[in-house]
Amino acid sequence: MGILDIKDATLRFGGVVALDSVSYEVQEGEIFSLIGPNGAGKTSMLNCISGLYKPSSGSIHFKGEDITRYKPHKRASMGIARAFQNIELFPHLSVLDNLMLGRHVRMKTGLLAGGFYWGKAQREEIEHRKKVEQVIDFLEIEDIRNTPVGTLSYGLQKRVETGRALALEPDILLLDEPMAGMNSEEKEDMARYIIDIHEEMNTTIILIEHDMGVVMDLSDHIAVLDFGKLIGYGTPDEIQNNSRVIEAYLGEENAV
Amino acid sequence: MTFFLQMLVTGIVVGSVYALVALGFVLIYKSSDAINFAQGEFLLIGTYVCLTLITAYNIPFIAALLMALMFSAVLGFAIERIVLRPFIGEPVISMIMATIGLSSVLAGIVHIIWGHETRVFPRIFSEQPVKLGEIVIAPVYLWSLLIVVAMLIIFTLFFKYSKLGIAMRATADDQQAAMSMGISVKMIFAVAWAIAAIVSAVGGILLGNINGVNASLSAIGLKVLPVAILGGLDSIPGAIIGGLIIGILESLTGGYLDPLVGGGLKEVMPFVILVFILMFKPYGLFGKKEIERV
Amino acid sequence: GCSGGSEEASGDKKATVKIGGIFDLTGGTGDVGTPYAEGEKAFFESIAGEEINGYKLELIGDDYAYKIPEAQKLYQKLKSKDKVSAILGWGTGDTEALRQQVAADKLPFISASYSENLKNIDESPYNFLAAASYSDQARSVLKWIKDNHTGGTPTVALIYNDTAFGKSPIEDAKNYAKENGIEIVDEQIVDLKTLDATSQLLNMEKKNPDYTIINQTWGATATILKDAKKLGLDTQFIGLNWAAGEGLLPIAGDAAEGFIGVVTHAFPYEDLPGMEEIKKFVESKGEKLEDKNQKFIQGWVSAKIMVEGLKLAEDPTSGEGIRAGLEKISNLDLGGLAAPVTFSPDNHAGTNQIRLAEVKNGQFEVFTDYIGY
Amino acid sequence: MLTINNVEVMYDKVILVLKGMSMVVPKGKIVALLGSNGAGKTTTLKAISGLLKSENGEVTDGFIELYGERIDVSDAETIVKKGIFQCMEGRRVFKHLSVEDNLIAGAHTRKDRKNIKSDIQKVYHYFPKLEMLKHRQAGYLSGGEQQMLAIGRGIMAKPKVLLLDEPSLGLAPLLVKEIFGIIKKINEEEGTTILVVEQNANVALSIADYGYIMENGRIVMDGTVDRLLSNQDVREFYLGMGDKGRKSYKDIKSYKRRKRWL
Amino acid sequence: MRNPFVMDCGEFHVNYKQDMAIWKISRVRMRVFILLAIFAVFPMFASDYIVGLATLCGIAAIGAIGLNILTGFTGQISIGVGAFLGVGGYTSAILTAKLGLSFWIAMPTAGIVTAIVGGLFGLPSLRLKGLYLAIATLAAQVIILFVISRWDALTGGTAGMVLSRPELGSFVFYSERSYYYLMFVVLIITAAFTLNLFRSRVGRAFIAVRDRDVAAEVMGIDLFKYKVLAFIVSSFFVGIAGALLGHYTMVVSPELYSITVSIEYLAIILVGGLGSVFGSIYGAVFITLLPVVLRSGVEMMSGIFPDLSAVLIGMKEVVFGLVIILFLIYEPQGLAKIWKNIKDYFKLWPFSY
Ligand SMILES: Nc1ncnc2c1ncn2[C@@H]1O[C@H](COP(=O)(O)OP(=O)(O)OP(=O)(O)O)[C@@H](O)[C@H]1O
Ligand SMILES: Nc1ncnc2c1ncn2[C@@H]1O[C@H](COP(=O)(O)OP(=O)(O)OP(=O)(O)O)[C@@H](O)[C@H]1O
Ligand SMILES: [Mg+2]
Ligand SMILES: [Mg+2]
Repeated sequence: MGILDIKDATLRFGGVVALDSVSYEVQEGEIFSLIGPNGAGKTSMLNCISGLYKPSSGSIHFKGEDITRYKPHKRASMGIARAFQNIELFPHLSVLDNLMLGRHVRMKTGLLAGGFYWGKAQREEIEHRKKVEQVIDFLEIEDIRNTPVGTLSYGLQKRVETGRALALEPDILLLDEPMAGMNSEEKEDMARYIIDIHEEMNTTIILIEHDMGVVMDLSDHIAVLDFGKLIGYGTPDEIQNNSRVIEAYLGEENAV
Repeated sequence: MTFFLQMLVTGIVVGSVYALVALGFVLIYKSSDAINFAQGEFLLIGTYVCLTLITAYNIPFIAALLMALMFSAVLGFAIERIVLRPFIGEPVISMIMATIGLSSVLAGIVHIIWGHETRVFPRIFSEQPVKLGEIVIAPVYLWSLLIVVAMLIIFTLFFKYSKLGIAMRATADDQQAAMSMGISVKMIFAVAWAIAAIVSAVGGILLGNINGVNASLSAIGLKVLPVAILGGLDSIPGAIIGGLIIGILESLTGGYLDPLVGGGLKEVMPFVILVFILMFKPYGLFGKKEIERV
Repeated sequence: GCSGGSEEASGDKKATVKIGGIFDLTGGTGDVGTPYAEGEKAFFESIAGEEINGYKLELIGDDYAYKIPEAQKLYQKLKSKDKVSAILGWGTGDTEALRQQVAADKLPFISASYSENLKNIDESPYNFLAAASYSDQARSVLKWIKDNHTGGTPTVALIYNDTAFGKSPIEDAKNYAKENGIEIVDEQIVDLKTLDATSQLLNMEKKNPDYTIINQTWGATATILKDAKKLGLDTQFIGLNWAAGEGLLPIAGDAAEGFIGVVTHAFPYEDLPGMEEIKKFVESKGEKLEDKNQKFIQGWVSAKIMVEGLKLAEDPTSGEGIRAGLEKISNLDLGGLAAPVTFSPDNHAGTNQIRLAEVKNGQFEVFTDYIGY
Repeated sequence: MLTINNVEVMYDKVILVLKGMSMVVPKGKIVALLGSNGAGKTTTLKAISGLLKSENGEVTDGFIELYGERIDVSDAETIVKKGIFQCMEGRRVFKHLSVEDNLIAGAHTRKDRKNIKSDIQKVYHYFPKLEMLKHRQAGYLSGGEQQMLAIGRGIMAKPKVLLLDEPSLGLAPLLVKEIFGIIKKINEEEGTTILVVEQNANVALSIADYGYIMENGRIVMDGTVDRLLSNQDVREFYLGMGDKGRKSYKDIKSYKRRKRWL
Repeated sequence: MRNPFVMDCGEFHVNYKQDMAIWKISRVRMRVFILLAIFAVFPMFASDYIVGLATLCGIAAIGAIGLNILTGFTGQISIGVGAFLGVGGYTSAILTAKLGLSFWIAMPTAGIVTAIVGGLFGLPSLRLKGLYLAIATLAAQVIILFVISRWDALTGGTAGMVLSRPELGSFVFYSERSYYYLMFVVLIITAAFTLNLFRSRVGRAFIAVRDRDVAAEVMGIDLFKYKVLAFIVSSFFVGIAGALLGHYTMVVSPELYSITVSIEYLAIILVGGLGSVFGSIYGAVFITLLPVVLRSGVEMMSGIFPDLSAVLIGMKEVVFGLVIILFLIYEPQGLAKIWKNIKDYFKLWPFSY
């Protein structure tokens, strides 16, 4: 059994069927990609995993536990982290504070301890600050550490957002188009980070991306959605040769 | 039964006055996502102008009414130009606060010009109550019901189909994006405030006929806020149905519950029910949901 | 030269006693607060040239917009900065809020609130009531009802608002009624800013009271009278002093006909000996007495009573002195402007006397002499 | 026709972002503007369309001209009326309006109101998906669907100059090609001048006539598409091609050649 | 030795503790201490009147910090502060006057009771947001006042209750000066607590909830818990302010806690700066003193133009409103931002660009 197990997930909004009885498993430690045309239900899938949407039917198991009805914050504390397609940072906070927030579930200081800021609370802050600085180094965003993220350019915000998810030290990392709005050099950087995270921390990664080069190169497995239905699942090679996938999504020439 | 019907009808007609005032809130919210705390003062100024035209210049009511409405429109425009323009693109909360400041400025001006004694409209609506079977209604309330229904139709059509109406909704949604469509946010604000001022003046003039005019009339502004919220801050039908509901609730509470607890619940009950309803409909009865898509 | 000048100046200051004023000009009760404050100011202006008990008097007052925190700040200022020796106040809420401080700071305080609470000398040793308390007004009205009612036990309903002011006389009125064989059949609460009192009136109608006593201000009173007329209610409305007054008439229109009001102070159009000095002063300012109203007279009289206390004081510069002076006032004749006033060390309620007036042809006509209970 | 001359832009009166930016967009052509994250591309577009002011930014030096007329002093709505329309970064659809009302709002400044109906049909023809969604509130659309709508609004405006900020963002590969096809078509059929900011340099250069590359607030390279395509740096950093064609992302070294313009 | 002619050209922090301190530079720390010292000794030299005003400012500042925690930092607008002040004031009044407890027990208890009541009225934040939530707090205002004025047996109804000044041993905080110091200590604790709170985990979570609640939830922040917690913490301080105010004015009555008070507190934090502890203090001083200053202005003017006094009183309102509007136009982020700009200017001066 995989670390994440989706069974018959169906999601409806009024008449719209965003997910139509989708089932698949994600294995621990793999890079798993979700692809499909616009409006296929990829983001909705991530929303179901991170708890923002509740599937109308079907179930989601994480590390063997049924999390279908859990609230998002509960899932985060179990080790599911997420970066969003449309940037969802805290615009008035600095990069540093955004990342510190990523560590929320790993910290303990409560209201009173925080307010009086006595020994333990202070030590905890410092200890986690160190962790966050590592992420900052890793993503090479040292120079914008204290800038409010709201004023950063699109691409930099995307990077900070990935960093925030990383700071949580998750078991499974959900990335929704992390490379949108980047040029190929920046994409290479991002790809390198993703590989590093994956290798160094053995984090399971679910990736949504429209750049087929990235997807095919990085993924261990790929699932393809179209109109909410799973129309393909397999290794990159298998997907590239799947005629349904080619027709619905890749187009002839992207199929190498 | 007659008692119940009388309570119901009283609620409906009083509610229609609330609805009219609440409409002012909705119009401004619809174009700028802000709440106008100066609504009560708008109402007051429009009313005073109309009154002054009638009493000091002996202008017939209808003419005075039209002139007062025109004045209100100009006032709305002027306020946009002088006070609100710098708030375009600023957080909504600053604009809300500015309207609190504005209410103080307008109240001061009213005080300087009209002083503080209660003034009375010359009889415009007949005093003779209208009788529906055993139920009696004061004519001024019937008028307000009529006006409210007319406004409901006009504004619903306006926002749904007219170019300006769509542009107003777009502006409330995202000011910067609206600008990038070539929508003049300034113009939208000016028009919205002018219309809101006009609607308030109509409400004020009706109210002035009920209880006379003095500075404390402006308190109706805050009193009616729950009405706007209940209906959904950006919904025209919401304001009207909200007004009627709160009117009826007040009246029925006054009729049936107050005698049990020794009075006073009439003013509180609408709030209790309001919160209760909001728990099920967090954006009021017809308000637009905040869209959270990630 | 120089030093002499400054000594003179400080000497001058010593010769002035300052009285503080807490007015509502722009707040919720500004419509009646403004003429009341004008009356007080006018009285002080009329004696500006005179020396009272060896001192010049000065009224220093300001608007507090009927906001209690503002009243508190204003009081602090009057006390600490202007160093006033006594205060003319206004509303029930603020007067009660200040009474402890007033007591601690030993500043005599006459306000336009006639709340029964203030009569308690132990709790409010420095508050003085210049007219009948709301409770006394209600008692006097009830007594009048008892004396004039024909046929059976009179039944009475009470209408008031849910504020300190509105509820002030209610308990006392009920007790008095019980003791005197009057039946209180109903009570209704009507908000000060109400637009409609139909529900309360219909409920009241079920009890069919002979009389209805209203403790409200003009706006709410007018609403009640108009709705009652609309519904065809058959009860005699009697309003306490803030419900009665000229301001009610234009708002209530025809509905006011037959309404009876408690009058604590005279109307300017009454021909009374006490009216002369007011007329003289007003005309000296190029204004007309007809343009003034009853609240103006009320303010004037309150100020006059305060000054009377100063006259009788041994030490008119200190609050304690003025209090002692006020307590010497005995049967002060106000020339018919108000009931004669008497204070003593164990009684700070100047009178319990009122008159009643009925609205006839759009004017209040006084139809009783000063009556009490 | 659209000239940007030595423009400096400052945010909040302290943050200098454009440092002497110059470029020319000739009439009826497609110009591509490339550059890395934070280079100032979006800022450049906002400076042209007058949207800077609502973000506390201002043009502090230099000027921007349309047909020889200065526009850097006008406000946003006047600039739109003059015929410059920007499709903003991050879609910025009106969330609470229906798809169709969004399109109508896009046509706000147009005088020929009677053609609006047929233009809406044209947009639906380009993006059949939108027609299926036309009564839906735009806020609920998926990222890519919103992107189509944003571009659709640009079409509705019928501007003389269309500024596109990353039109391919979040679109599926098939659609990216389609969109650029549509851009080309608008350019050819309506004669619309187009300035497109794009990260996907491959497709952008495939339809553009001329390209600019900016770094750190100024232009560091420009030229015809052929010239840019043959430049080794451009090939490596923007087109993702090593000496021997495309390399795999898996093989990227931790230490690699970094670009250093200037 | 350091060369006295070389200025620091930047701030260098060699460890995280330094970098995370509230006032990072020793010079700034010095300045804060000097300011504190000034405020500690100034009552010795000022008149009772001024000290009294300062006390009112300080109490308003405590309440405003409380409100700012809820509205400025957590983004939940409240129009119910007035009533929560009332809950604090009444709790303390009942505990001291009816149960004979000491002020030193009553004041914190007032905070706790208000926190509980605040938490209860914060429950709708589970579903409500923005202005809709604001109306729920307005409902709190109306309902609480209704209960207070109806529960005669406990609260004395509309007549209100009388309180006494606190005592410590045989010392009574009767003088303006002594009460000022009492307020001062509470204010410092409140401010320090809040400053600390917002540089640690819980405070950051509050801000995250304000900025983007969906993202906050996905980062593991329990929205409901933190929203209600914000109501609780905020109401605690408001309750403390209410108790302090009650014992200062020595009276509580429903009329003291009307909706105008709620709006005034909103004005304080908006003028002062949303999400700023110092802003709350500046704002409280500003909004408390503005009417006082305007009043003396009017007094002066009416000495010169006695006939204009009616106009001048109207002018007072006009100016009050205008000042607020101009403030917002000139600096929508409030006094705190203005102060920061001044500091930035001097930090960079003479190289301001
Ligand atoms: N909250 C919602 N309410 C209504 N419809 C929704 C909602 N969320 C998603 N949808 C619809 O569900 C479908 C799938 O959307 P989703 O965002 O999952 O697509 P996607 O695969 O991520 O597309 P893209 O690549 O464009 O981001 C879309 O048609 C969208 O309009
Ligand atoms: N409103 C703002 N306030 C302050 N600084 C800003 C603002 N907007 C942008 N900046 C800064 O200006 C610089 C350029 O931003 P811009 O958005 O123009 O970059 P871009 O080239 O579009 O990048 P991307 O490809 O990531 O979208 C960035 O460093 C950014 O931090
Ligand atoms: Mg998506
Ligand atoms: Mg950009």
